[in-house]
Amino acid sequence: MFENLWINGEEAVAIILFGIGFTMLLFQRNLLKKLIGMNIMDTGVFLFLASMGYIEGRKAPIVTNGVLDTAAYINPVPAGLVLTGIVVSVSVTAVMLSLVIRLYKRYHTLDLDEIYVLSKHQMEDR
Amino acid sequence: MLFVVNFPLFTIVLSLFSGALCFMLPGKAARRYTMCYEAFLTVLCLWILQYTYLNGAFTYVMGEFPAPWGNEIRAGVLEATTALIFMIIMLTAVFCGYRFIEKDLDLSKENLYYALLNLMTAALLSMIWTNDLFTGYVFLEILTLTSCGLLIVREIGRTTLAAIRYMILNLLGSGLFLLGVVLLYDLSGHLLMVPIQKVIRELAADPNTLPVLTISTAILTIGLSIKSGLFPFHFWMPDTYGWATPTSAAIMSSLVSKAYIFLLIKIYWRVIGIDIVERMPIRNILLVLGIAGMVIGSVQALHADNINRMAAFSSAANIGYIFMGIGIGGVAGYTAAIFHIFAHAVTKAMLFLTTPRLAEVSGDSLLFKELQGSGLRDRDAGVFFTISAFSMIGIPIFAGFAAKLQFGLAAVEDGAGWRLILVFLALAVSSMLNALYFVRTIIRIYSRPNESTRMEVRPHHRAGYNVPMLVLTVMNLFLGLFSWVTVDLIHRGLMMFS
Amino acid sequence: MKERFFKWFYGESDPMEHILDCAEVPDESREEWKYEEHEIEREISRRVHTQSVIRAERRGFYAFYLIIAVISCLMLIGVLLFTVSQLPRYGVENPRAKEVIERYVEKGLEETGAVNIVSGMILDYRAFDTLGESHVLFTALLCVMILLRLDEKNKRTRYENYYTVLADPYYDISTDPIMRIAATITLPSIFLFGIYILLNGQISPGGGFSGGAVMGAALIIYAAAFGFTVTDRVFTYRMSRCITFLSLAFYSFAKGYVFFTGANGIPNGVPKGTPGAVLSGGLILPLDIAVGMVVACTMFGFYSLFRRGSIGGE
Amino acid sequence: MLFLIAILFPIIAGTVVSVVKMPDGHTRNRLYAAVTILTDVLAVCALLYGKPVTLFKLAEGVTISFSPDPIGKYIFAVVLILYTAVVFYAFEYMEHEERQNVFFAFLLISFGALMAVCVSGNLVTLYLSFESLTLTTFPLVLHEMDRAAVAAGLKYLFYSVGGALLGLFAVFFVYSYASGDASFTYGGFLDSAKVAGHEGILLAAVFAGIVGFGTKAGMYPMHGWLPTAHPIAPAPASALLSAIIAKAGVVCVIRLVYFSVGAEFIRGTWVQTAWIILALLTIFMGSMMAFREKMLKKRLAYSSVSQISYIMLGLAMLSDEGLRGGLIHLMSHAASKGTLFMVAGIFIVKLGIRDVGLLKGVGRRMPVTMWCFMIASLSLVGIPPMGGFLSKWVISQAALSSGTGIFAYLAPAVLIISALLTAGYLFPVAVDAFFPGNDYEGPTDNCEPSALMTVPMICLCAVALIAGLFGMQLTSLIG
Repeated sequence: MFENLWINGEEAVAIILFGIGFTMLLFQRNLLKKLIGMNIMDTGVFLFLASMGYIEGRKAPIVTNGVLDTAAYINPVPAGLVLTGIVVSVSVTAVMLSLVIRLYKRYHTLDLDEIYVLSKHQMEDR
Repeated sequence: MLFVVNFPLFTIVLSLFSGALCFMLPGKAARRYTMCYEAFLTVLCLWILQYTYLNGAFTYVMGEFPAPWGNEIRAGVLEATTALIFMIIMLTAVFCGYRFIEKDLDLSKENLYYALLNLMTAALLSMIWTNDLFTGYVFLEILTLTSCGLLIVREIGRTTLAAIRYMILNLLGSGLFLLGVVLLYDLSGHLLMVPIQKVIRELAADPNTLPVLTISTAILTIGLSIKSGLFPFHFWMPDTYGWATPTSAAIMSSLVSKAYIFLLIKIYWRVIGIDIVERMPIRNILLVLGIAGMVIGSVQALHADNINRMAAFSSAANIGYIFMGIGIGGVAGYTAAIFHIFAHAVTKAMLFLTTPRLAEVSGDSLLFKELQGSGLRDRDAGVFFTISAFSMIGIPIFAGFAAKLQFGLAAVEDGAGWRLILVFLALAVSSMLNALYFVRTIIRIYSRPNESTRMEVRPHHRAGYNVPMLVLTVMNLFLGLFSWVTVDLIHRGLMMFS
Repeated sequence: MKERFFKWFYGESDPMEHILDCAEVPDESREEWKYEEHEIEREISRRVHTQSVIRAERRGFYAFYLIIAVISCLMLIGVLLFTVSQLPRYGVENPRAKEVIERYVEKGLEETGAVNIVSGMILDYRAFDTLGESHVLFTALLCVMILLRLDEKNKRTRYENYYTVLADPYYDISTDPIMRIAATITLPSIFLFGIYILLNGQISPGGGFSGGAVMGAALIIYAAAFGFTVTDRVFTYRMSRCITFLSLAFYSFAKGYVFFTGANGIPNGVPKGTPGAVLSGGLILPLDIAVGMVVACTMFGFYSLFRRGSIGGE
Repeated sequence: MLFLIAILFPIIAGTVVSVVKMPDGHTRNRLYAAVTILTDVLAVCALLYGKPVTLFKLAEGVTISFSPDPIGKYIFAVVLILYTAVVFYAFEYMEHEERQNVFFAFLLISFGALMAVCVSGNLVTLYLSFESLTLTTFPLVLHEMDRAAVAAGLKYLFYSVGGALLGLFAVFFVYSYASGDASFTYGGFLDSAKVAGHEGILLAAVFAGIVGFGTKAGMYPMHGWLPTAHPIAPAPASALLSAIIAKAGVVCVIRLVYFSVGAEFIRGTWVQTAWIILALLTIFMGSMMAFREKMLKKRLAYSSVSQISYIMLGLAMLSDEGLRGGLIHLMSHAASKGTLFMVAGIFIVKLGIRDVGLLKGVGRRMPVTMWCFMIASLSLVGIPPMGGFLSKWVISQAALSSGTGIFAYLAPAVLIISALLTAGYLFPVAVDAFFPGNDYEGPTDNCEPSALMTVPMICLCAVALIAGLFGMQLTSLIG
């Protein structure tokens, strides 16, 4: 059942990264750690994509001295997807960071549950 | 090829451009522009609907490269109907809610809100039109970010907190969705929907790859159901909808979460293939989770002490309804689910746009005990709230009832068995609970307050509020009374899907 | 139990009663909590109290939570590993993907005029995704501006002014000689490098996003070294707004035009240029430049919003 | 079409009158009276010349249609009499109450809804009008608007909606096995080809329907709302509730059993047995509770629980005889129980008396009222020539000839026992009222209410008498 796991080792590593990030994002109470977890998760997916596109003994998909043969280059599609994915991840990170800044400015802590309890005490928020 | 087929492209590109434009304009101008633009979009969507109804669905190549090389978008009756209803709701939400936006947001930032609104329109539309999984992912991220932006415009701690929890859950969802897309790409080597389905037909045939296929589908499903707030993941809803500014609350609860579900349905029908999905265990799990969501959401709504939180929990319950429809399966089940998407979108937008008015005449408090008699102080809002509440309860002639009828018919069509009993029990229980908490609220807002809590009635400019509300009411009644029209549209659309 | 049953049986009361009780609207009276200058200590003590409350009340919950966490994570990873082991083999070409790749690789050069196949792919074949991608960044910029730009409202909010979290919003290290000299030496080359990446997107690795990121980094270093007061003279809010707007508008309309003509089979008179030269790849170069502009502005905007809550001088 | 007008008129007119500005309450009340009379006129015309009408289709195969058949017309007539009487009675009763306007408006609206229930032509229409009846009578229970009233109202709503949804379950099933357009036909419209193989689940659905619609009729195990809601509601409302609105449940059961699935389908199955058992249980326990209860209105409410189940018992015999007995009892019980609640209301407004014990010597102070009470209780107990006697007689006949084994003999026995109990909890009241004994020195002043209150009661007593004398002829018209 798992016999191919070693052959697909690189993808397996990427998946484990993804799982680690997922868990951090889900279960860390500290906001910054959650954020890091999210980045790890995305990185896992990107690594997965990259290793998916890689083909033994081929070059990056940039036409060099006019060779126009599929057998010469690796699969360009995952590379494109990774590019898009990176941009998305950067934007999301920026937004999350600014949210964290706001919350820290207001509640002076990064512990999500603490913030939650504190936020219940405030008149303005009714 | 008629000129109409270019309209889907225009709706998307123009929305993106208007986003950038509102970034330049000053606040008021941005608002006026957005209103006119949304109205224009509505007309375009109506046109597309009319065309697709007569000539059937069409795919539109983005650029000169056809599938499987270039991007594609696709418009069928179902897409057009959804787009039309979404646009109308967006328009009414902006019309009814902009006073509250002015109140909640600093003048120098008002244009940013409308820029975000336009970007969200683009994202919604492209998620509806898209014929390409990865495009779906990109615009899904835009939708997530924009909804976060719409949520935080009200700069109080609760919304920031709600926003961060919302973002966290949504990022989990997006991550899983991306992973699912990547897995599907690895399996099939394609990103466009139709070619993927071709390959998946072969894959599903041999028993070795079927489990992998199931897992990929499950991952996509989990991702999208987290984002749309299916039962175990519904806890972000009350804070998110409860504290946002009315327009955002209305748009997010009635459009955003529905758009995710629409994408899920589209993936089931056009990527995986509905017959293959029905063979997977996913269907039953969705049914059970949906029913659990219906019941638990309603119970939590019963315990809420704040009208917006109650409405938010009832949205959680209604998401449960929709997933129950998907779980029932078959054409009838999906028809019921999509019909409920429309019915609930119309109703819940109305609900979230009336509650702030009631709060306004009750000292800006949403607590039930402050709302005593607010329906008497602000007659219009009271009446519209009552209408939407009736529709939520599922009282005949309103949309909610027609939706429940559809669920019942779908369940019966699905055939006698445990699913049927379960569905009917769930319908009965959740309808009773709905009736309890909404009727309770209606009694509360119409019973006279004791002298101490009597508030003065503030003047409103009525027409600007009542006309869009009337539009929503008419849509509600149309869905309720002439449901077969909509059902027929949905049916045609689903047939065009496969 | 027994008499409750008989009460129900006789119709005096019934098991549903408690639902009706909670159908009576619950009204919790929440205590108010106003910030006053002299109450900051109280706030701190309250926070300590809160932590103890959380620990006391939720200990069992957290134990449960952690167990569920670990189990679900392990299950997820396990399932995914199983999936991976079933996927096509690593390092071997996936026959199913061949059809698409062939077109990209063999026709890519003549159809897009880009030597860099990836650029050709994301900016010509799958340009719609990239259009969305650039707007994701723009959306993020809008969100961050809504959150962090200082305006009358959130200057007024009582809650955020007691401790200024940023030690000094206008903190300026321009007095630091090492920084300034290093910056003066490196900045031109960084800028140049950024521009190089930007312009060679279609013939070598790179392109709009990476080039823009490098230029944004250069701007950030500039601001860090010489202070915002200097950057505000050259790089104002209005300017960054105009750049962003113009680039995005150009992007949308160029792409919209190409989509429109392509879908309707009208030839779009965009010269492909000679492959390998800088002026090649049709629309790829201008689009790269536009994206680069947006990215540079956005990156710098993030930085200065985080630092001082405003983009450029206002 | 006429039926449609007769149904819509009170709804629209009631809404309009309640919304329009009025100089004072009296003109408004006069208008309400006028609306009621006009509605009667329209309804009578409808009864004479009404034709079936189909409104529109809800979904494919699901239409809204009204098709009056003899049974529908019969119940329709009873509804007319009851409502007219109660509306006029209510004017004086409500004088000192707040929010008369809302009360009368909803009274008229529920009038329309109830008429719709009687003449609806297929199950879905029936269900819809049933639901709307619940929702429009809900404010009547809620009238006082204090905590107890709200709790009772929500309880009523909870039970009724729940029951109606159980009913909806049955409706969907019957629809999925229906043949043709599924409009009511005596003997059922099931498509035997479709049913073949699914009898079990269909029987379960029918049972669910009986229990669900039985909720309105206060049948065990869903009887809980009756004793709570009736005492809370103002007297006219409770008179309507137990006299005629509870009968809506009976109508639904008749339509479901006799006109949709057909009596043959469930004759001799477990459903019939369970139904009979429930009905007998309800009859017995209801009278027991009434016997124990001291508060007059609550005692009457319990008595309604048991009396309405007489009808259920008659229906459960699944024979034409049983149906006929049930219909006669429907009429006589409606009349007599309406009278009794009106009398209780008079005690409350005139004397402020709610408890049975305090009624000593009232007979001298308000003879007419007490005589009405007497006659009505005679009818309830079942003394010839009142309606109650005839109906019980017919029901017992049906039971004996129904061939349901032990129940054929158990049913009459239970009927007799419950009749004795009924006598036990109604006659002492009257006796005390008329013959307080020689050592009675309470007030003896005459505080008879005005004709506006007494005349309706007298009319209803007359109706009860008519039910007794001409019940057979009336029901034989139905055929």
